[in-house]
Amino acid sequence: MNLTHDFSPTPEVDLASGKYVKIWHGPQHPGITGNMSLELTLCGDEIVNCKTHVGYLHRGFEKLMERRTYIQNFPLVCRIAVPEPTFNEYLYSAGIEDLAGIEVPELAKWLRCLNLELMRLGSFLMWLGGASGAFGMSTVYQWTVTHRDYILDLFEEMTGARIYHMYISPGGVRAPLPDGFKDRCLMVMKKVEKLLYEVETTVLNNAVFKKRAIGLGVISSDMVDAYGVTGPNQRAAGYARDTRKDSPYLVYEQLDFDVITATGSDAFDRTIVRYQEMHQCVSLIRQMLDRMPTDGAFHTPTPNVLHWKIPAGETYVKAECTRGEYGYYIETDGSEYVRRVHIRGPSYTHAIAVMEKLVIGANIADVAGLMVSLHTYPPEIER
Amino acid sequence: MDIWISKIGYYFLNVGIVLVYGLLLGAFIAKTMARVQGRIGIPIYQPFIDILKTFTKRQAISHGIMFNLGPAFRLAGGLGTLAFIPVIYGNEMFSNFSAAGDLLLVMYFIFFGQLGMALGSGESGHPYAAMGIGRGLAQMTAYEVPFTLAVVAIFIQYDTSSITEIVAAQQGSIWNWTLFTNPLAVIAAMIAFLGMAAYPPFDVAMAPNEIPIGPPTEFHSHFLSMMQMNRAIFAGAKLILFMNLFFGGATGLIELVFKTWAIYMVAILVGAAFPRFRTEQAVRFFLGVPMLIGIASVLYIQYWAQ
Amino acid sequence: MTDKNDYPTLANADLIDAERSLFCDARPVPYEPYPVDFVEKFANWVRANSLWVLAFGTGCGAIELNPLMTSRFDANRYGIQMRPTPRQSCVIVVAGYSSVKTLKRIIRSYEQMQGPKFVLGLGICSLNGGMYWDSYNTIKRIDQYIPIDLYVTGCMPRPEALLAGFIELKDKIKAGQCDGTNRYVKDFDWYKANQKKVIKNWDMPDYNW
Amino acid sequence: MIEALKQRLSEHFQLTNLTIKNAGLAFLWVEKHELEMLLRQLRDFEGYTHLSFIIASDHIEKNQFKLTYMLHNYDTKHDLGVHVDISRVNASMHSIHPLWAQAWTYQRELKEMYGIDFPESPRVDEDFCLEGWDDMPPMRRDFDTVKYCEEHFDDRDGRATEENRQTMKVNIYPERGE
Repeated sequence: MNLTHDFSPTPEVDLASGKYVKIWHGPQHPGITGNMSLELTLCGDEIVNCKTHVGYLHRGFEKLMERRTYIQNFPLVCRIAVPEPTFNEYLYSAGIEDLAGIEVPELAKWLRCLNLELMRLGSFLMWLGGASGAFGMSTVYQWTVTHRDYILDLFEEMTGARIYHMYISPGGVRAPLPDGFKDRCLMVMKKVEKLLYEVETTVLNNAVFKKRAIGLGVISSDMVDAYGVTGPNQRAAGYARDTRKDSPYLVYEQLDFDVITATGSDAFDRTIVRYQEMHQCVSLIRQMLDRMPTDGAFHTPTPNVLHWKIPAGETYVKAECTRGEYGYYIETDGSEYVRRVHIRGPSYTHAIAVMEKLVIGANIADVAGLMVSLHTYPPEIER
Repeated sequence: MDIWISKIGYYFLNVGIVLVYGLLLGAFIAKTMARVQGRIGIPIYQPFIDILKTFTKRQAISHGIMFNLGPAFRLAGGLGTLAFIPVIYGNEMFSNFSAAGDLLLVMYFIFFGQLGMALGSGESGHPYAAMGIGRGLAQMTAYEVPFTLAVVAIFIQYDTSSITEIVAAQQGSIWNWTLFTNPLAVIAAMIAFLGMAAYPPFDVAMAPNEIPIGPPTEFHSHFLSMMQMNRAIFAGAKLILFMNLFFGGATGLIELVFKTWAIYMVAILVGAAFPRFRTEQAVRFFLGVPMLIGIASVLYIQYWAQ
Repeated sequence: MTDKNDYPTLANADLIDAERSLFCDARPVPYEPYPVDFVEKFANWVRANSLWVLAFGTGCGAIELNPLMTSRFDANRYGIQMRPTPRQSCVIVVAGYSSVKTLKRIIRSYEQMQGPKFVLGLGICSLNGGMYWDSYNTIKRIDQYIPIDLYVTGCMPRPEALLAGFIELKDKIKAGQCDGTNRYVKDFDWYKANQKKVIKNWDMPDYNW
Repeated sequence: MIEALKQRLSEHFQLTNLTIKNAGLAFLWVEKHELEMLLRQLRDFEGYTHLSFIIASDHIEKNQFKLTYMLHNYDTKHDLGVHVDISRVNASMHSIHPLWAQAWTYQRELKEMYGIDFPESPRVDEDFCLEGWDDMPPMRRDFDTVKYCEEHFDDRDGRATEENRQTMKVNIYPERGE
């Protein structure tokens, strides 16, 4: 695998010749995911060079966390990836528990897992809307974003907040499930499943969508390791790798699911993989609601958070988020403050190195579709 | 002389009616689209407010003389198209300047507005505007082919190029409509109409997720309000033209409203359910089956029907 | 109309010579309301009922703009719609914190919008820095850099709060209290000084027409 | 498994330390000049084909940066963190961009956030997150972000900013404070 990134700006690009035009695709652009930009050099409709620019959302989280106590970091972490805050909460808590040697009660594990899967489903629904919107289907965008709202309602009931839940705290979770949550959750799952079948008819079986998405942005199989591609992007290239299966965390060992793969590795296959993973999410949520213990402790008491000192050490915890491997590297030095936290977001390589490689030679019309098919969230790149 | 003054007066009356009707239709269509998406959608009077708002903006940056003229050309294209289309058949008030050969003029005016727009947004200097023009004109030349073939078939069928006479020939019974006497031409023309209406899958020119939003990117304030007005008039004129050519025209206002609405719904329902073609895919699409249908309609009318 | 000579030209001192000729150097000019009171009131009513929002997700608040525009909350009912180009929009929503890099783009987009234009500050972090008060890369008060008409506070504000904010903004516009465009022109030098203090590499003209 | 790996690696490299965190995670230390060869060995012969991230952490008390290269082996499901200590003065490190195609992005970030130079790494001098930054690299521990904020951004009148811990002790948990 000697596949290195091509850094050289294409030599024949002479902007003064009038043959090329340079445009900024974003940050103020509806076809870009979040707040980032692509600096594209075009020859006609074809892209000859691309540079990604990130950092529009840089808040310096890693710096801020070094000067806050462990518990003060807890409301901070969920702001890192806006559409998917719970993965941050879980991984930060898991890392702290690993370093401090805290054991999490059984019920908390189930609740965490349920929370993560609901988040995954909500995030995928948002993505599905974005993906069809990028190809010009605003109808499906409206449907899916609305159905995501039903899931946000469940979150509101479960955690008290729509977007930033602050539910999975170090030591367990903040609250048990409210009464009757199971029924309402199953009702929403039914709705979502119905929507998914409608989406299948309107998007996945749509001739125009197929015409545009098939063959767009192929990630070749040797690119996967060379570029650190993870998650559905990797599974669409035929690799059956899923952190939930490979190194199971929480209660995934007890749940019944398969790793979904495809072979085409283009925008269409990535859509298919994510579509099937949404069905998988629904199935996992149903399984969890059935098998979940109904009572028990949901939180282990932690030391007094005001002077909670964690012994020196380092750890790396990771989970499979919607986009791939999401990881927290935490280093402690025995004081009340964390020494170093690093958040490894899958978008880091997907949106920069992979995007710059795939977009060369693509049509300007396909940039939005290609970008969305990689499923990137800028806030986790720049943190 | 008097007849010309009254004709001009009637023409402006027509423009007013079609403008109001076009705006209402636009709002109605937006509401239909919203219903498909599960929303309530805009109030029915929203397009009027939007036009007034863009008109009452206080700042307006100009990029040059052609930039100023672009929306004017566009509006002229819309007004010119309407000028030669009889809105309601058999009514002196609504017949406009319809005369022999007006169909050719109308087809020219459909093109004229786009070209004027191209000049204007070319000077705005925005790369997306230039790209949008390229895309729009490419797609337009493509959908003009099946449309022109359908119109040629109609020329042959009715042996005239006057819209009034074409409508006259379709009167009497529903079976006299071109829809039934020459269905191939209608199919070709309706596919071309999808491209003309610029809803998905043929909205490459404006494509909000790709080149937001194409030619009008830099237009604002009263330039934009002129373009909004033109969009309403042009949509109305096109619908009336299609109704006249293929669906037997209208003899009263209610018939007009119903028929144009039904024709527009075709574009809307297709638009609500499809993603967008790329430019070259759209061009290839129009030059494929629709063009063959168009040719078939000409051959059919020339050799079989008579 | 005000005489143009009252407003000397801008220096554009940070541009290189070759680029200076490409940009306009005229100072922005304040506008006068319509002479007839009735017309002005009507114009304000019209403006309030047709709010076109610039589709620019400047921060995490943008996540709640999606539900706002879709079926659940459907802001279209109130004449609010997204517009992808700054030229045609009249409201910019500063969605939460703005990093220095984004602030530059916000200013550019804001100046390209045509007046009367309104700014909605969303989230506590646009108001006073919020939880990023000690971050080296986020500004604390957006109203030092562009004139704000209304804040919707919270982290994260719910779509209902946002909708209520828009309706409040409508009332303010109808009452003729949203004169941000003129305030910006009047205190132009103060705003520019603040902006240039934060944005280190100012490689754009002083006013982006 | 990891012991066997250590055996194999020790034949060619001077591994200074190895900590086994749990069954799926281990960290090892290596000298600066041996890093590139070690990573190549791990990638090509030991199956650690996936580079998760490259980061630095600032150990100002030892006057060192600790670089961490986190690798993953998909076959054994094992994570291996490779640590390298480099001097904090004129910090510079060999670039590994020929090994992994996304490595240059991390190196660009490290250059901006810590001031660690990676000669030959492409586009390493371009801005990554910050734009026109002219202060000390912000992630260094001696960079005081509060001071920087006070100098550059103005507080809104009436906002009282207190040190986090103090606030929590006094206002939020008065009964639990010391």
